[in-house]
Amino acid sequence: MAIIERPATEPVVAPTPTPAPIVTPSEAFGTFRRPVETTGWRAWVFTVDHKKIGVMYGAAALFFFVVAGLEALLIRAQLAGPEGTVLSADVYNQMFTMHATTMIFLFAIPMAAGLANYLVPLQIGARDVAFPRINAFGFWCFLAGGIVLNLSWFLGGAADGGWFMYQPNASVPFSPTNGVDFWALGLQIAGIASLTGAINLIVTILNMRAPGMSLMRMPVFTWMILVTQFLLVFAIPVITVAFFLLTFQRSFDAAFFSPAAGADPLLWQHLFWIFGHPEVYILVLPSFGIVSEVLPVFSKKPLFGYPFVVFSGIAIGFLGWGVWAHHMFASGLGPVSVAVFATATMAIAVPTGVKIINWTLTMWGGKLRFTTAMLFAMGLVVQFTIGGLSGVTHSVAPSDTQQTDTYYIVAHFHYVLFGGSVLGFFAGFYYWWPKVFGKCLSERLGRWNFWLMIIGMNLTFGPMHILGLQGQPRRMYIWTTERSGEGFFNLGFWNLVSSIGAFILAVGVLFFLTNIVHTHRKGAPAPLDPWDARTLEWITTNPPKEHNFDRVPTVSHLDEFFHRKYEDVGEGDAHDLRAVATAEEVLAAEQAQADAQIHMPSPSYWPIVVAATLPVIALGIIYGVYIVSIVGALLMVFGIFGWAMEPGTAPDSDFDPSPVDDGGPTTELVRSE
Amino acid sequence: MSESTTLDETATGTDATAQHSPEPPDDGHAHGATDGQYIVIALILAVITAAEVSLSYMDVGPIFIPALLVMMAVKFVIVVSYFMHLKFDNRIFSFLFYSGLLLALGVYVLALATFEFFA
Amino acid sequence: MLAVGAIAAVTLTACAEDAPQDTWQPEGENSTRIHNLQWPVFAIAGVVGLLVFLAIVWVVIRYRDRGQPIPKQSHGKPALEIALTILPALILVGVAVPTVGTLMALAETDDTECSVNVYGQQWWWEVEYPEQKGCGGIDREFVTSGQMVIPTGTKVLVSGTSRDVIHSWWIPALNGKKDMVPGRVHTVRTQADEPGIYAGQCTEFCGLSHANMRMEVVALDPGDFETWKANQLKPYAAPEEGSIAAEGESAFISQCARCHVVDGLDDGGVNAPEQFVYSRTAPNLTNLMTRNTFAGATFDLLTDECRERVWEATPEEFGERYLEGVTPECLNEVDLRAWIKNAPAMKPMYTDGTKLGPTDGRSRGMPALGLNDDQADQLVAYLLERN
Amino acid sequence: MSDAATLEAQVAHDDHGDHGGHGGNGAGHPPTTTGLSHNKLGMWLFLGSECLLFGGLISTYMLYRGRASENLGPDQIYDLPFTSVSSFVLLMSSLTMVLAVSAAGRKDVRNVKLWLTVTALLGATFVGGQVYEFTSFYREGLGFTTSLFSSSFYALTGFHGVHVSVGIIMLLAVVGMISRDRIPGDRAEVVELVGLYWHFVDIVWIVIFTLVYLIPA
Amino acid sequence: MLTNGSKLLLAGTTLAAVAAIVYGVTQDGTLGVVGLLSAAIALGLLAGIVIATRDGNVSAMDEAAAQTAVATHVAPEGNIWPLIVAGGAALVVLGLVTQSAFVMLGIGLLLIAGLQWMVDAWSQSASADGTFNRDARARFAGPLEFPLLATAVGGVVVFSFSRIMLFLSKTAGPVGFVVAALLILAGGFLFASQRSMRSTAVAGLTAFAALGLVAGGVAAGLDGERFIEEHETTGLLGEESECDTTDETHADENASQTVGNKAAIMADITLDAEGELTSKAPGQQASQRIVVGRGNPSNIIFHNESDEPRRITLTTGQRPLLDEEGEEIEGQTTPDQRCTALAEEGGSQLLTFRIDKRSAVADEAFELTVPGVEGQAIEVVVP
Repeated sequence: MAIIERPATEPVVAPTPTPAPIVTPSEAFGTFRRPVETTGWRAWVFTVDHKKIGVMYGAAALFFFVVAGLEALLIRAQLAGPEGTVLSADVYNQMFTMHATTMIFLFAIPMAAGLANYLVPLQIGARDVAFPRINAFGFWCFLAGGIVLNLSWFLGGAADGGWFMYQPNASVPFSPTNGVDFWALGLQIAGIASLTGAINLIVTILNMRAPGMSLMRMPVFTWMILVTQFLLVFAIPVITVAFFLLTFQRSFDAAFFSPAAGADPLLWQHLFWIFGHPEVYILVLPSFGIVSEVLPVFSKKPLFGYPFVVFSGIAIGFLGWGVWAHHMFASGLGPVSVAVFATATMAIAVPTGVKIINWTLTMWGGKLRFTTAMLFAMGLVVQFTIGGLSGVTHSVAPSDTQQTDTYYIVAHFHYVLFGGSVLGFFAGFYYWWPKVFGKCLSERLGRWNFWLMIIGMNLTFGPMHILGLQGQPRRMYIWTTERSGEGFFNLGFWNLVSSIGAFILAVGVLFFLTNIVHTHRKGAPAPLDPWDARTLEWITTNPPKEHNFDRVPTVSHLDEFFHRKYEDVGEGDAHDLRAVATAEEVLAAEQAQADAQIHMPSPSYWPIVVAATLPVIALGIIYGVYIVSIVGALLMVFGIFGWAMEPGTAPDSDFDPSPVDDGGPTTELVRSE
Repeated sequence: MSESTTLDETATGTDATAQHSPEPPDDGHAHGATDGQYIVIALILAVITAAEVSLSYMDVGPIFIPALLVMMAVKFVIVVSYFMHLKFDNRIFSFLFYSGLLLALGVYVLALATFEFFA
Repeated sequence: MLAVGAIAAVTLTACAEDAPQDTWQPEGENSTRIHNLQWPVFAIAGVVGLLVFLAIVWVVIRYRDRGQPIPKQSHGKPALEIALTILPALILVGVAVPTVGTLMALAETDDTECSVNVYGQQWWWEVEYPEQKGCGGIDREFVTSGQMVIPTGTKVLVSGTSRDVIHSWWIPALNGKKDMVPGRVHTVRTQADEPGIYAGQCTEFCGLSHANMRMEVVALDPGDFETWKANQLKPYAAPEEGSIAAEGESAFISQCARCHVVDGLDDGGVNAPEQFVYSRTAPNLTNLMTRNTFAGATFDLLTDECRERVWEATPEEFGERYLEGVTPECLNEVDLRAWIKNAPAMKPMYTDGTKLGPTDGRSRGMPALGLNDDQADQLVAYLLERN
Repeated sequence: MSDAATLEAQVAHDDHGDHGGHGGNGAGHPPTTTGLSHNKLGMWLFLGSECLLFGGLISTYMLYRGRASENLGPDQIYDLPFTSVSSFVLLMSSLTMVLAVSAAGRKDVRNVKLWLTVTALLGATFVGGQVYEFTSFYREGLGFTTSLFSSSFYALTGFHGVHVSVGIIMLLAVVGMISRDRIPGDRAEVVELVGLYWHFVDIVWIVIFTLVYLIPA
Repeated sequence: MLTNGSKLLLAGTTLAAVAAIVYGVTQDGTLGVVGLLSAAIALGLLAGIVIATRDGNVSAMDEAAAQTAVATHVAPEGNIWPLIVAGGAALVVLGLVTQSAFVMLGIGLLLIAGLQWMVDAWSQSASADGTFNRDARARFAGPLEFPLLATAVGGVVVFSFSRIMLFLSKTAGPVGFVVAALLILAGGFLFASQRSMRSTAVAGLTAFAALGLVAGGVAAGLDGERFIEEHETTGLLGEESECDTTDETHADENASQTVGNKAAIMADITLDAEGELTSKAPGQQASQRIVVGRGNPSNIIFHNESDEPRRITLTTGQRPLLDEEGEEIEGQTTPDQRCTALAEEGGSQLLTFRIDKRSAVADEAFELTVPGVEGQAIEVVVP
């Protein structure tokens, strides 16, 4: 400290300090100033732009898809032959638990969130989501949850109780490692990501639509995302209660699920499946939305029965809440409850049927172009039908007591999940890749990818129907020749076929990864409207500008973009569609009336700070060092209040005055002078 | 979750983020009750609570639990409609809150029914 | 065409004589009732699947882009939509009515003619015949494990629970599965038409050796059942002096009696499984050699040929062959000795002393006793006499 | 009480949703499709989802209320007069909260700060009452792990207590931020949102009070 | 703000802290942890100082830097934090001598004051312009100050109010509660209506009330709570083998007569008007004998239809008698019993038990008896 000596005697008139130059934020705050860069790693870590967050969600989800895929290959390698020795019993139990948990919580939900984050604002003509910083917080929470979940591999073994972690097998005496604690708290943190994402997207869809876009003029993908988010917003709190009770049981030895204290293990099953069943509709509805966007574009026909598809989506979402106990037909519910839930489960097959019929009728009479995206979409329609029908066979409760917990159920949900949401996601990748990255994925590699995946999928999961009906239970780390039989339908042959199929599937996915690398290195820039699309997100450049639309378009029709490109000039019922404008002209017309000032939300580091404190709290609880949790909670409160006191759009005082000398481009954000 | 079509509204904003648009009249504060009425509502709530507690000391036979539940529901609706302004606000707020509430009620009552809780 | 293959495979399983746990080979009244409901639903599903698949193939061929003008932008025909919604709904109502009927019938418990209790614990099943007037009258309850013997043609009510985690009792040939949840008692109607062995397996994930927790139901004619029952209740026959079996008996008391029980053997009050095993019980070995499997019905007491003779026996000769039990020539010495000397090596269990903190020192499964060869010989000899 | 502290730590992170919600977009929201502010829509949706959370805890309690070991059940332990007074206090805090919100509507800063402080004080006395109740139950032998009844009772009322404490911190922090003018967004809306949260926590207590304390086991 | 020196030291701090955690988790030697933690704290302090003084490198040679170096421009304003740090240190020492609570309080003060001092020092030298400095300070101190202040105020009220409640008797508690609430409400309405009351008067009154509350709380806290009697439970009856008494014991006070629904009820045992004890299991006829699975928690419900309050007792052989300190007294055994509270006429009670020993092996049969009703027993068989 520079101590200034004051002479003792006469009062010294402080010399008027020469006005020091105003200090720029980076000098005053250094690393803690508000981030404003738009390039480099800071642009990604502190971004609040829905497009950057969408791409980060997609990349992280794809990484976890590959991780879970490898886990699946290890499982199939262990079961390829009798008395398999690839994995020991304990490691096998961890492998299938983490395969299922990673696929559902760290691939399917975040991938749907990524696509939704990227596309919903573009499809409804908004410049960003309603709460941009919560959107960033959601992504970092998902990543923190994924890391905590997978940290268990290195700290004593992962969770080994199956993805629905039935009690009391998941309580401490039967699963002594910390795996289940990491599982519960990791998914708790990832659950926060889904809850905040859901609130964010619902408010965005309800409140930030372009002028003229009524709810019945919204694209179907946005409709399915809206239903999915409503399911999420009401399902996540139920699993949050279940995880809290599980953590209290494991870390603070409460007795919620231990039968010795008189508890009822079925309480966990109810709480889990009240979340679990809406969860599986959360996994598949986004892909229904994607297919409902892709099929019309490549059939050159609007979606057949738009209101029916929308209301059947809502019906699935609504009925999804009344069927959860069909997972528990053999768990000992009374006959009356089983009857109620069996009929409700059958009722849910009707709206699903409506969707399949409408997709087929959309293609009927169309002008089908079989690009890879179209192939994947049609693949979904076929494979999901098989999965849906095998689902109906065990909605019949008595025959479900023969099929539940066998490989027949494994076959069902893989046809529905892989055939449903994964094929849907891949259709989405191929369809929207030019919009997101500006280049089309190669169609040649795409075809290899599609056919290998379809063949691999049917070879892997088709035989599982047979294995299930031959009585092979789920989650068996080993099968022996004694119980496999010799006839045509013996377990030995079909287990081997299934394992080979799994590796073909893996090669198919490998083709997709090479396609990505190939496109980024040598792909030609995509045309503005490669597929002659129909919806609003295509009235932007590829990839869209930071603020999406220069002028928020006014919507007057469903499939607005198509209506701006084509006019029906035929008289009476004769129809004659004539192209009146190319995509470039439509875009130019919009850009001509660009807004002068556009205020975009500024990046902020508070979301990542608050998200980073959650794993600290979780580790403190798991290892019983509560001081660490308290410090983590203190930091979280600090982060939350720092966030609350930070204005959404940064005032000018946060920007360094543009240095005159280097003349570099000022921040790309248009700053109001 | 069925979105009633009446939700789509007269979107007037010509420009999503027009500069310095006049502050739209915030709907919450235009009307609602005056302070005096709030105090009266609070007294009503206090009276109902007192009634509930005294009822639990008296032995009124089988109607005891239904009466308690009715009084609870009345207090609940009073606070939600008046103190939380739901009665005077846009119908979307009521839709969002009551869909969550009724869903919770339905799902958990059905779950407890499978435990033969009400038998 | 692959999708068609998958659907065809699903329907073709109806006529396969294959894995012992085949769910399409009903052998009892209950499983037949389920089967009569199950295969029509599969047929309907197959037909609907085929229709949708053919529609897609037709669309791919007929409406391929051959340069035709942009098709009519039809937004849908509501009439067709409603029809194609009501049709599946009707089909489903048609499926729902018999479902509820079968469901209620399978939940009946008051026409029980014989009741057997079952306890699941980590990685083996205990079968207990309580004292009752049913099953031809049982005047003293007795306990066995792994194989449940029932008279043919009788309505047996299996009521079971679990002593640790959730297991599931499932004999595909006789009825659907029912989870055995600790703290609750659940019932399963079981009835076999013909004598034979009906295989089953625990089908609710229950930890390390979920795959090795099997059980079998043996159905005998009422006459054979009476002889089997009488044999179970016969008093304890101590091995005569000086024989290896007598040394086996003392070895049994010193090594095995801490957890296992042989009715009638005076073990000097040593038996206290609740201090050594977390599920607080161990299999009752009184008539071990009348069963032909051990260790959660995962390993065979019979050599392969003897086992073949019993499994392949025709219904008429099955009863007599099963009642022979395990003769010294037919004993599968290799597995039994390996199990006695080091059980965890053959079946993954939680018996490593260092890691038993959470269950306060009690193992889940049989620990490795580290016996030498002659102790093993003595025990094998002694167990051979438990028939 | 150490459980309450860690409970607070865990639940606090669960509540980030609404604080973050305040940080929404700028002063006086730009014109939206429904004409309503994003923050308020987000808050009502958040309250809708919280119904599911408390519904789960309440149904767990209702299932396990009868399973008290060794005859230390609800009838022996509940002190009805005290709990009815604490319900009365929470109701009055809802009144003072509404007065604060209407004062904020009138831009009367002095009364806003006053009524927010009074609400926080009433909330603090309610939580003080809860802490007293937990201590006396603990002294009477009802630990967190004594029986299923006690675990589910402490979980439910503990969760609610933590939500009230988080509410008190928000109220007092808003008073501080108003006096130092640190609130970036529209001040009346911030007070209204805190009010919505506070009223929600109060109506959850109305349900808990009737189902847990008044209906006999 | 984060100059190179401070980055180096900050990295050192985090490295030492992480090493301490990893060492603590992997090995269990405390020496290593203590060493690494102290290194972390030391490096942390150094980092703080270096940040505050911005590496102190206003070198003489760099004339321009000396001119613009802000520290030379603005004389640091006076602030209170050094005083509080000194107070905190004194409190810690005092606490070591007297109660440990003061040590905690002292450490708390040290931490808060140290942090505030650092932020003040940093913000005052952030730039020459005063308002910018205050804004800079608010940007970092604000998010912690507001919540911590709020928690402190709320915490004080909660703590002192709960101590007062614990001090008052069970009947005076609610009265005190109502009075406190009405006082607060009245104060609120008074201040709200008297717009002319200057804010200092309001602040004065609230301060006075707060002081009164804290004084009451500390007083009540110090001389201890009222005697809250541990609730005697039926489990204790079994341990002190009082299960055979027919008269009312402490555990039988207002024993709840309604029986909660337990998942699996093994049997209903009824003592009818004539003193007949029969057991009825679901699906079987009434008998004098029940079969209980070994080592499996089971529940039975005892219905008392006789005309006197009765309890049911389960006797499962003998157990060694324990003296006061819990050591076994050689040779003496006492019946190993569990029992329910007294069920009044028409009432019912629930008994949960688990038997690990086989009944055939035990020296005397296990049975369910009702104290005071001779000759009636239900035999309990455990296979």
